[in-house]
Amino acid sequence: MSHISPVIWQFLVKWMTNFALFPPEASKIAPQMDALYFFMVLVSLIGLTIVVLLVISFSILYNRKRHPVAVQIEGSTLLEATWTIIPLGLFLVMFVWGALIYFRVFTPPANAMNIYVVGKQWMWKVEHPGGQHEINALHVPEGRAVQLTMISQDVFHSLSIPAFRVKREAIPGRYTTVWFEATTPGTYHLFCTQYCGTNHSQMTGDVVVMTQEDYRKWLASSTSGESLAQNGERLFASLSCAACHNTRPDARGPSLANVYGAKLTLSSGGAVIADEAYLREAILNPSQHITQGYAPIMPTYQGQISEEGVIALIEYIKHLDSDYRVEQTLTTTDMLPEGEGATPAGKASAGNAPAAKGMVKP
Amino acid sequence: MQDSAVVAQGARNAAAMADHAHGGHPTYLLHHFNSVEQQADASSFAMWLFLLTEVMFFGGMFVVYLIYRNWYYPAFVAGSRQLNVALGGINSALLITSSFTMTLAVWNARMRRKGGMILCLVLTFALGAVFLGVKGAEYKEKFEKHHVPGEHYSLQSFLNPDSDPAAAGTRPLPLDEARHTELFFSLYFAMTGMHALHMIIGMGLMAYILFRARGGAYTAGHTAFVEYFGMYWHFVDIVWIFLFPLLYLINRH
Amino acid sequence: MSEPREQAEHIVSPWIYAAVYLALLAGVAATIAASRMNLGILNPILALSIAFAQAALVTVYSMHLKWSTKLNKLSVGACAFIYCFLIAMVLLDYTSRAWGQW
Amino acid sequence: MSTSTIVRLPDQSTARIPKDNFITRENGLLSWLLTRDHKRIGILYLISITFFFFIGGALAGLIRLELLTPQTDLMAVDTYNKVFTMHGVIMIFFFLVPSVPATLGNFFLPMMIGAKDLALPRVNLLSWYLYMAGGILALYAMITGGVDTGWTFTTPLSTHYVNTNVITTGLAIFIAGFSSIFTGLNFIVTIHKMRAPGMTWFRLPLFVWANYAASILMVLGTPVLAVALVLVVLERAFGIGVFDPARGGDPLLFQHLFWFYSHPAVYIMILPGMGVISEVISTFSRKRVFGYTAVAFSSVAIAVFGFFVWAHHMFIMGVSNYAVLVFSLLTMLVAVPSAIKIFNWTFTLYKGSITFETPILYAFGFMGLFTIGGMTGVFLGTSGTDIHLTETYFIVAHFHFVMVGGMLMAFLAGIHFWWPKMTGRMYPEKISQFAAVVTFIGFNLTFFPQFILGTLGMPRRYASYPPEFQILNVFSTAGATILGVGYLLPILYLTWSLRYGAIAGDNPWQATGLEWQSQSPPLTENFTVMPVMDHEAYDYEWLEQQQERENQKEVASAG
Repeated sequence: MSHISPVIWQFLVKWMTNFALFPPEASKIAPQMDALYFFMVLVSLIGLTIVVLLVISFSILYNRKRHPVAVQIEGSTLLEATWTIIPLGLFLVMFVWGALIYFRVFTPPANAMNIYVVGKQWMWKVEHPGGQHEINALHVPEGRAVQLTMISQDVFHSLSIPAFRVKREAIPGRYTTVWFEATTPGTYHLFCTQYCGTNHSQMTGDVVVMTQEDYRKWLASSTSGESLAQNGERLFASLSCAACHNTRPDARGPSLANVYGAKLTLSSGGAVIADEAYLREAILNPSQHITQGYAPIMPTYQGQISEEGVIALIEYIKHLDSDYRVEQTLTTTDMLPEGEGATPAGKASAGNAPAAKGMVKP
Repeated sequence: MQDSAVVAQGARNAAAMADHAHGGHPTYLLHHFNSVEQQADASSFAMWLFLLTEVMFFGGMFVVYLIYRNWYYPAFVAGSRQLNVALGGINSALLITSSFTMTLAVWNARMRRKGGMILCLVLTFALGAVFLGVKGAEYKEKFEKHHVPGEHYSLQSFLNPDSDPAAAGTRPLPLDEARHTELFFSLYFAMTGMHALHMIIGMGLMAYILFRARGGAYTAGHTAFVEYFGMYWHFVDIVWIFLFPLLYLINRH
Repeated sequence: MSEPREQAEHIVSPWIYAAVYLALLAGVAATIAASRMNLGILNPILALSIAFAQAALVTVYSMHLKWSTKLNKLSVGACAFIYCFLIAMVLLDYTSRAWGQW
Repeated sequence: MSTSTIVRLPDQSTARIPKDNFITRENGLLSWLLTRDHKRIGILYLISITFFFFIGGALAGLIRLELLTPQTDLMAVDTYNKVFTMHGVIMIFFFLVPSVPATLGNFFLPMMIGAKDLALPRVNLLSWYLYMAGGILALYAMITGGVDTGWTFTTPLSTHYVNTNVITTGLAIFIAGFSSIFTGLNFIVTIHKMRAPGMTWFRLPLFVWANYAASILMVLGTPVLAVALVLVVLERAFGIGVFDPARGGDPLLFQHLFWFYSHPAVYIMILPGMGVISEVISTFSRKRVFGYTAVAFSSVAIAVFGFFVWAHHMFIMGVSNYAVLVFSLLTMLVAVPSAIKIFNWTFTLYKGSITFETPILYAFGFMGLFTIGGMTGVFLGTSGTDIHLTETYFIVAHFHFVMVGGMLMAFLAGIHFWWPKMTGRMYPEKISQFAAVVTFIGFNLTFFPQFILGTLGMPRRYASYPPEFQILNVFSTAGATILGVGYLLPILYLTWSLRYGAIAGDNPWQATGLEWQSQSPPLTENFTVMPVMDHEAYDYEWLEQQQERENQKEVASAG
């Protein structure tokens, strides 16, 4: 070994650093998924061993030298039934087990904190409710359920965090969600795993898991000064949404106070829960989502608001928990000429704006 | 090396093969078939299978149609209203009639009536041509009204129905719904376009059949090719039978 | 040379074709008439039923499926089955996407 | 009797290749280009498929070279994307789908059922021309700028976000699809209508059953791919917006249609390979396939269930969770027939009389690798683990285990098995056994590390990757080099054997199939006398009796 070339040695050292055969388990779901994974590895190994051992031992026992005349056997219903039913049973176990995990990964708990992710060629844009923006990075606290609400503004992307064992496509035109609860502080890979064009392989980033305290510090230090909801409020004002969506008795649109999470009856007769997906649709394709009792007069905002804008609006609507807030926006809109309203509007509502810790909807 | 048992038991067939070699079978029997029945069964089965692939081909588009029609029903209604039921109905009648004349062409071929067969085929061809002409006129109208999906697609007829006689009196669509009419027309052009392409291919084949039929090619007992072409033509008819109500007649009351 | 058996069986009276033809034309008329009535959800169902009936007539009589081999009939059935499955499975996705909140 | 080989060759000093055979019957290029003989078309396919295989293989080599280092240093990212796209397109549509059916199937399926040709010889020739037209168009697309959508043509990427030759490639696949449809259609009709007297369904060789099942998939699946591609092409060419989310279209709908074909396509690729394995294992263990009926029906079961599992490619793409449940369950069901096959093959060896010529070495390779490939498929069909493993190198490794480890091994097994019948000459045994072992080692070294890479989370279709994945990628590239040697060797020695190989005689393997009861290479009309099937498939006792009778006749005539 002493004669090993320094160049090769250098490579070996480089390769062996961080070399792993199995990814770290850094989320609550990871050990659960790995249990199933190793169960399946075990079953596969047993199956493979059986096949290989049988092939080898038959090859030895029944090769032509030792066993010159083959014994013709038609088959054996019992044996065949065995190797039909046992694999089927095992596969069904895997199916049920897998389905349980699948539903767990894609059913966020009610108290999860929400972070928005917008995928575009070729970067991940992360929007925290507190107004923190990140590109190709995602900071999350440990020990808190985090829900990612994702959308793509161009092609299919797929957000993958191998250490958390979660992955979900960000698709154009529709929100998808995934959630996780990080358990170990550290920095992990973030990949786009759905081929999305030229720089697909550069659409990577880091997921930084921090202790709750560090996370709070990080939030405070990287805020842009304006929360997502405040941003949305400004948009709400500049798009004159409040001209219809207000609390006046003659309002042409329904009041949006407390609308998030409420069950709405639509003019088409159907009922719907006003979640993020519904709110997005109602902004971009309003006439198909008219609340009962209102005329279909809302114009579409498709092409006028970016995906981030829609997210800000939704975040704003989510925080409208009283008519007072709507009024507040209304007043600011009335008070200020359009365009100039940015900073003062922000200030005006700063007092009402939810603090970072109030992000979770009770 | 042919083993003896096979030789012994194949004697019957060997005789059949010798028979074949001596021209004991009709000339249209291809060398690798043993009998006319086998050839007829095999080729008709093949034709059916081919038509089933066509079913799956158009079937794919019908799946797309089904989904979007349910998603964007108002847009599909408005889009459908832009289509001319009269022209569509006439086209249905034309195609059904051509299908009828096609069956008669096959019947004439089987009865070995060359004149009748050619007449029926010419009629079929003419009806097909008129169908395509009507279709062309409809396409032209869509083109002029900028209802062809793409950059120049115009929403005027849906946003201001009164500006367009075809839509006059209907409720104007909000912008977001009006935009989805483009999907309707995308499907309209994709489906009718693929249908028209099949008709054009069919008419090319028909021209070939007519060319050969003058020499009596199909009226001497071997009608298979005309029959299979007839099946293809009927299939094209069936596609239209579905396209007509699905595209032209959405919510017409 | 005797007339081959298969083909002899196939010759169908033109009157059957004529009857099918008239039935098909009536079908077109019925489809248009049905579309003029307001039947709600029944409108597309009725239109499709007429279309299926027409298609069945064409397949069975004009395309001679009725006089065709069992194998051909079976193949048509198999294709219809697979196609129905395609529709059913795609619809399964689309109709159940909104169930619950994901 | 107790020799280690079953090969029984005629006396080389006197043996001659029969003067009249399908190769010598007619001469000249035109006699090949206008041939309707299924055997000649099979040879045409074999040559063209080998050509496309090596193009696809060269592209694979480029991919592996690029991935040797974590940075993008061999080629630009753009080029890399084009290379892996063309690798996928060429390997799937121009090699794997037609590989066994169009070459070995074309050549041997009619002979196995005792027919003189496929039912539609002209359509068969047409399908070769369509294949070539599609292939040349795909090459043209590759040379004039390539295409970088990935072989899956995911919308809206393929419709609105790339500027490469999507239309040309789409049309190339469309045309090649027709070739596939016609081959499948021809096989189905032939198997139904052209069987020799006595050749009942349960006397068919399992190769025929497997091809029958694959043909059903080709005939009913391919048109749906065709329509999906047509809609993509129309969307690009004329701006119709069926799958455009900006206009309200649903890009997932494209994937439904695409995978409705492209998942069954996996079975189109693997089923004929399984057929080859059945033939090979039976022949070299001198035993009827264990549980013939189960193996036959498992092929059909795979074909039928194969249609109903396509959405397992879309588990994380926002399909309904309930649909995921159903598709995951059906995926589990489709895994069972494959397991049945593996175990039935294994037990075919039981109390057999096994010899170890090249074809069965490849077949053993197939069994091992397909077991791994199939089991990892269950990992991906299980909705929970699919979340972590999909879209990573795990899936790349999985389908290469099935496609390359399974299908290509089966293809090579079949080529070696039937080579004496096709050419009348034996391939050199020792070097081909060596090549089989090299292929097996090279394959495992190439693709096994990719399972680990995938588990670690390395995404597929990445031109660059985090440095800690390098060591496994280096293994993989090294393995690919060995694998490349393993594939080049057969080309060399098989070409060599065309001239210098030992004269094979009619039935060097003492196999029972009808194709072996004719001369090698066969006559244009396959059989001098129409065969009558008076025994079950894989009836080795019948074969022995035949041979004894032959010997007695020879002795009698000599005396």
